[in-house]
Amino acid sequence: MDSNRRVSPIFLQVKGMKDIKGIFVLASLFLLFISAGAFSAQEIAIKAGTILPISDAPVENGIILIKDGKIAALGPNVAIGADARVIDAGGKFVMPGMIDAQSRLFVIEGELNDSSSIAPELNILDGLDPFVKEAPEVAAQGVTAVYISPGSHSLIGGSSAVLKLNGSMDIGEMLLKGDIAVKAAIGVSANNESSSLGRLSDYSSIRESLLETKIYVHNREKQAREMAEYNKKRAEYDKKKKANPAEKADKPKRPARFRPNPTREVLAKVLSKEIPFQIEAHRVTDILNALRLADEFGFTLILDKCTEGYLVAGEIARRKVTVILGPVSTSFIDMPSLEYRNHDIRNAAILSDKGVKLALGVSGRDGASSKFVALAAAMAVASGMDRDLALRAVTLTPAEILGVADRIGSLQAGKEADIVIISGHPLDTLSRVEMVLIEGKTVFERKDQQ
Amino acid sequence: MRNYVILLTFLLLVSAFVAPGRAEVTAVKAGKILTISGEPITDGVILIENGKIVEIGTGIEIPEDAAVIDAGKSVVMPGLVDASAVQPVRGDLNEQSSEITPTLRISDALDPQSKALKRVVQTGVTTLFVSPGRQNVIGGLGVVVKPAGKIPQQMIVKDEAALRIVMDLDSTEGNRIPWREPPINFYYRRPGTRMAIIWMLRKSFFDAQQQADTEQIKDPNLAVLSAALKDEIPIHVNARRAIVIRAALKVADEYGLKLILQECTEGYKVAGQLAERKIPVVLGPFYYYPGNMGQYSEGRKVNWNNAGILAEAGVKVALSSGEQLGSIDILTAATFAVRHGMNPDEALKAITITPAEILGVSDRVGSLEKGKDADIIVLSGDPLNVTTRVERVILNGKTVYQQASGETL
Amino acid sequence: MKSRSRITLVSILLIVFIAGSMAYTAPVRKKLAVEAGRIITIAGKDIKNGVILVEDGTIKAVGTDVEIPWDAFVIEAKDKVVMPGFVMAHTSDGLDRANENMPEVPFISTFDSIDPISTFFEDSLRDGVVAMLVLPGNNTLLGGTGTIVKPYGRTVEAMLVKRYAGLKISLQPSRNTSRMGHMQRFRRYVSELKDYLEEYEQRKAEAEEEKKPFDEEIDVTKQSMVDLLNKKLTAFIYCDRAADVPKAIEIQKTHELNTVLVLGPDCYKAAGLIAKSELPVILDPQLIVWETNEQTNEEEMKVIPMIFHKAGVKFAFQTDTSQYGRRYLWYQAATAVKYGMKQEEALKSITLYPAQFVGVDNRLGSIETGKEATMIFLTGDPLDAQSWVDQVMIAGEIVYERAKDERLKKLLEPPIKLQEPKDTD
Amino acid sequence: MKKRRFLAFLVVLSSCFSLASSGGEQQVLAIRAGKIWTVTDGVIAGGVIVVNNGKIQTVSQNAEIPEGAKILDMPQMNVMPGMIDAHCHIGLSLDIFGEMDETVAAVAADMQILDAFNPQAEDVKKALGSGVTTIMLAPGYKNPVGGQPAVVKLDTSKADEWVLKRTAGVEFSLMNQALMFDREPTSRAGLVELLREELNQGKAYKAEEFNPRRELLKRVVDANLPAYIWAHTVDEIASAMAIVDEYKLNAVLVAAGQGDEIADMIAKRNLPVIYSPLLLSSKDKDLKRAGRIANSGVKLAFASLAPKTDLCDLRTSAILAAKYGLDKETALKSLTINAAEILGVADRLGSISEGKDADLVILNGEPLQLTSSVEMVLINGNIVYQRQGE
Repeated sequence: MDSNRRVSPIFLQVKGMKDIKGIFVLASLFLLFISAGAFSAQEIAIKAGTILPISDAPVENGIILIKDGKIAALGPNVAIGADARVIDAGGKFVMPGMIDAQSRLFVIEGELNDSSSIAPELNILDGLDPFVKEAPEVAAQGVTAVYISPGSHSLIGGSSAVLKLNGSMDIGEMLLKGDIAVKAAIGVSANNESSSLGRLSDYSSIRESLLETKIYVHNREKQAREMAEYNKKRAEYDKKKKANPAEKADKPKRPARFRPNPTREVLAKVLSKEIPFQIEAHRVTDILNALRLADEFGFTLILDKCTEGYLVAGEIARRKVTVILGPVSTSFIDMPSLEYRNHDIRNAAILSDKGVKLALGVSGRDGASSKFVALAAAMAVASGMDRDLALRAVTLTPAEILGVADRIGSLQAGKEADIVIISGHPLDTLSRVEMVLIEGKTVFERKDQQ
Repeated sequence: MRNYVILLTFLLLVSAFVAPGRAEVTAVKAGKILTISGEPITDGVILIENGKIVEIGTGIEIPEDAAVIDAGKSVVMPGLVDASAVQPVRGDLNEQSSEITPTLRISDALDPQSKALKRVVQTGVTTLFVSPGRQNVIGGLGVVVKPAGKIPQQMIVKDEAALRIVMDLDSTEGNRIPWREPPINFYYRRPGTRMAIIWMLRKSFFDAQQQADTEQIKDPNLAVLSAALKDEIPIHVNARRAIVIRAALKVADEYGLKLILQECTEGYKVAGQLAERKIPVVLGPFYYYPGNMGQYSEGRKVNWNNAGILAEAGVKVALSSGEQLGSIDILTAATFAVRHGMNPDEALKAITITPAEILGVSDRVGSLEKGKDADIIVLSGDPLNVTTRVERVILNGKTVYQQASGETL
Repeated sequence: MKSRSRITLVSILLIVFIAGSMAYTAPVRKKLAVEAGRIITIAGKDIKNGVILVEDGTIKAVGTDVEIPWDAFVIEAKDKVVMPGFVMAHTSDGLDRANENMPEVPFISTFDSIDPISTFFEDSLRDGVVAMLVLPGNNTLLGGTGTIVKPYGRTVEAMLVKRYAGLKISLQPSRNTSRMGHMQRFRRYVSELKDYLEEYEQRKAEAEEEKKPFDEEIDVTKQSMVDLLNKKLTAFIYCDRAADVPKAIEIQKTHELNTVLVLGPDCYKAAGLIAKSELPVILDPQLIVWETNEQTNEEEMKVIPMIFHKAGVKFAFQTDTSQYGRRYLWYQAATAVKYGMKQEEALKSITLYPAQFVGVDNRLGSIETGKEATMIFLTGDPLDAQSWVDQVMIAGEIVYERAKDERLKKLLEPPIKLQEPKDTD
Repeated sequence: MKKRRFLAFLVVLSSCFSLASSGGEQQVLAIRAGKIWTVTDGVIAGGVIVVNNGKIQTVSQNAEIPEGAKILDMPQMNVMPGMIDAHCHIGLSLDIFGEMDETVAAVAADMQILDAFNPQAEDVKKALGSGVTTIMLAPGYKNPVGGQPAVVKLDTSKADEWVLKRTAGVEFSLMNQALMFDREPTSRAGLVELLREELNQGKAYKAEEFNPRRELLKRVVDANLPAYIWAHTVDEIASAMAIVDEYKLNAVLVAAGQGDEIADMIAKRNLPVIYSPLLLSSKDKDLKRAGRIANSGVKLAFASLAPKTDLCDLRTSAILAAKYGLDKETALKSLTINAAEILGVADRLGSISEGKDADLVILNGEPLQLTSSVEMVLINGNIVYQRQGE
């Protein structure tokens, strides 16, 4: 497993290298080799006791066939190629890799936000450190993807991304999808002091910048029209000139050049529903404000944290707004904290009972706590959430909310082979993760210490 | 490879801790052995039993059950002694609530897990003198430790090894004179000038003397001080500038104290006096222009050959890291002392036996002799060469660090 | 303060003195012949008992079988080691202040701030450095352009080797901003610059079209960045931690800049990436970092030059004054050798490589026919702590002699024996 | 599963009515449950617990149910002894920046935490729902000598008898958090020195001179009052052990995060450890520590330090510890009997066995299954919490 961790980065470095010391290549290739199954080219077949595809009903004694990193087939009787590498997980559970929808992995301490309060043009990918050590530990708990969004100290913090924990040390290699959503926060106070006035100003300044964006878009289109106009005229003019240079024709005036504004460009995408707007809101007032904004501007809203959501579950459900809920328990954050004053462990249960589509995140103190995803789901179940929904809330639902469900989140033919093999049911905290594959590559394999 | 190395070192470290009682014999063979106390030995052998040196010399037959460490052509010398080492302590190094805290034992605060210790041992240091910080006039009692052990009790070589006194202006750091405001916290009642520093010093020793004349002492602080007056506890005085050194000598005369001077940036100016009074010095880190060096800005008049000049004049000189943990180890410090004119043998003594003598632990460490602790370092070559590296560190007969090939990657 | 002024005073006197003494001891001669015990050419093999023939400050011939013209002035160095002087590829010393407060000031130049009588230059000369690229510090996004000087001369003009060399970019976010914002700031600046150029070209085109004279110059505040984009300047990109390296490489790729990476101590983690990018590197003065091993909880020594050496990266060393070893380039090289680097390679990374990185390798960095006669005379092996720089020759002119170094005497010899005041009380 | 819970709910409801009608006092109650986790002698499948007058009369596979006994029949359910939180700060009605330490003076030995406790506080009611029936109410770690912790039951309805121990010991802290920049002590060495001074004074205390604080410390030095010592890192624990050795204290280590590094020495001095919540740390290395400590023979109990972590997560700590190497039985004990023994209330609490208080927790799954939720809590045989079905 160690070799595994170290290998993939070396491998990635070697790939592109022109002039490289032969030994270096050999060594790393050798390491690669011993970390078996690192070649996605080979066909892999997993024989499982129970397959939890999440998308459909569980399959007993099924087989999952993996071809070049994708799931080729899944079911009780699948033909296995002769040369296929067979992983026997008889009696074990097999499920899709889990997703932490509120991760702080790779985040550089104190750099989740910039000093400016409205900064949608920022990109979380610029603020990450791929060289942190925690990632393998998290992957070893069956978490194969993390969703990282900017912090809550700016009103509009920037755009977020989903990374895969494939052991690489190159953000580019890890990136599953960038620009997932634009992160905003209402009524979250940096230093635990909060006033209704503060909330009001938060709300109104976000609203203001959205309005300005509308104006900006309008101007941009106007200018585009003028430019088209000008080009047409100019073409005619040139034609005339060519026809007979002598003729007197007044040259059309070039309209003022339009300076694109990155800040507005991003928000424009939000208004045109290209990118969802992820608003972190804890208290009822803030949640309602967020909903009101969504009503007014019609962007796709993702409610983040949603601590007091259970008090307005109906409102949220009625609008079909998706929720990334967390932390499930206040133990994950430093209490006592003002936003979490009315935190209730039954939040997830109540919301999901009301039919709200929600994903569970850990939102722990540090990067490593992303490993507690399954734990969070179990806690939700203990407080009354439906088992299947809870499991879905850490796999398929986040994938759907974040718009990556076509690639990850469930075990279906055609999806990427991010697969976890567990000794028992994933919601049983005492069951151990045996093996984790990402796109068919083994990123973790348990060696028994006992 | 690396994992393997890690594993190796780990095992070695484990082995360093388990079962110190059993009498297994270890033999160290080396091309050259610098005993420091005597002449260098070529192709010699050191026999170790129960963490002590039982035999050293040439032509010693090695018992067949002995574990043999063959250093090949490498150079072997005693583990280095840092007489003013970085403190393996978390948090404040001084008890700020008072400027006179003689009873403060830094040994109470030692952190066996300290990264500093684990690093410093890899630079060949096997004995450290750890003392309270610089921010009290009388800081408290220092301790001599070895960088091995799971709890402080296992590390300590000699507790209450010296009383720390700071006459440099560091002991006024962070102090404020209450000005148009009520003195709300205790940073208001500490000295702000060197006058005050020296006055406090005088006063506390005076009180101690008074007490000592009378019956047995109640106040534990005064107890420590009067012990110092009776030379039961040596006194380390921080003094950089010549004027401060002279002031220290004055106070010493008044109370008949035996001093050990620390840092002594301008010691070369008073070399004669120091030699005359047989006052040993522990030189601090060496800077080009302390003028730019923040808290070391005292004693701007540096002389790169400070150590050499003092040694020349007959002063007992020890070279130390000055309570710092840099990439510069004291072996390199000695190398540069030689570059600037110190005699090579003196320089080697100044990081081994001399500090051991100053700290009063020369019966156990500081040189390779029969009966002394088996603190041995194996070097890739001449110790006074900057391209020489520490290959292996043996502490109490156990290898605690080994520089394996390819470890650097 | 007081001391500094005193130091400066001394150094003025000193420089005047040296210069004065030069004036009659070693006038710039047309023909010189250096008879050296050992010549470390860097370019090729070392030469025992060789001769270096110098004419008009350039090397005419190097070798054992060079016959000395009758009219050449012979410098006896049979007991010395002669090698090309050291080159500092990156330093911010010798300036009054290294950083401007504004984040984007590519238009300022260290040329206006270099202080010829700063002791830094005097020390550098004493330590065998013959040229250094002085760049702004690491705390400014677009810090300004650099200047290559030799540490000898009474005015900046006299010291000058190359005036407009290198532009400093720092990826270390300034206080209370984040890396996200920092990168965004950079991108925005460049995109605005490109807009500006586009419009500029447009105006130019229109002017030509209408046969009007077009005399608009490019905005001076943008000039240096423009030069950077058309490869007239080299970008010295500072990476504070490993996470910045990928971004530096991204910048280099997207804008196709001539780039030298200036690394912080943490960047060794990205050695692989850097090797892949094949960019030249200037290492942090701190060559050894400690890392706690997660499994064993032990401290592991990471020797940065070895890591890069093994990854196949070409690098140069730099110095700082925080610790007394580190401030010598030769000591930095020695540290690398200490942990297993070949001496030849180590010496290259304080002579030839830095010269290449800053673009003066046509003149400096090795002892070859045709190069400038800039060399140092050592009393022993360059990586031996006990050997000193005895003489420094810059362009055929002896500019430093240890025997005449008053400051060094002051620093090494005991004070004049005056009667130590005896306490009288 | 939903159905099962609903059924249980009905049963519970009916039974409560009956209980309520007869006031619950002087009442024999019989609980027939699927699994009874007695902790001290194994698991009884399909057994019966007979509770008489708040005490457990019999517990066995087939005890005959006395006449007129009210019967709680829940074949699906698991019964375990009420859990004991060995260190928490609930009921102190902390505001956002609330402190549980009186940090003006370094030594606050004579302060009794119980004086600050509000039995009607919201979080006390909440706590019951998590299956915790007894807590040690403790001051924090910001004072070298912190005050007197208390052991209380959470059934605070009746004014008397819920306080088991008003002065359960004295809290000491050797953590760096006990250092302050403008209050003595500011340094670790000073901290240890200060404790020595205090204990010496205690030692020297004579009965005739009246001084409650020093009298208290005397009791500590005489080892008839336990000392609860906060120590997290190795050096802190080391100084704690030094003090314990020096004064032969009857001590308990609180937090002891890095205790595993020197677990053997802790075991040698048989110091029990009240371990801090596992959810406070997220690195595998740290999560393994609790298991290592227990496996080297140290008696372990868990604390929630609520409101630092949610009281519900007392069980989570045990389960996580089990996941990372603590064996299941010990994990369960650490929630119940071990804690009771450490707090010195094992004669009444900590297991389901004859004669002990009928403090019972009824779950819809196994105790070490995080997904199983608390359906009902009894204290002294009275139902003090039951879960609402939906």
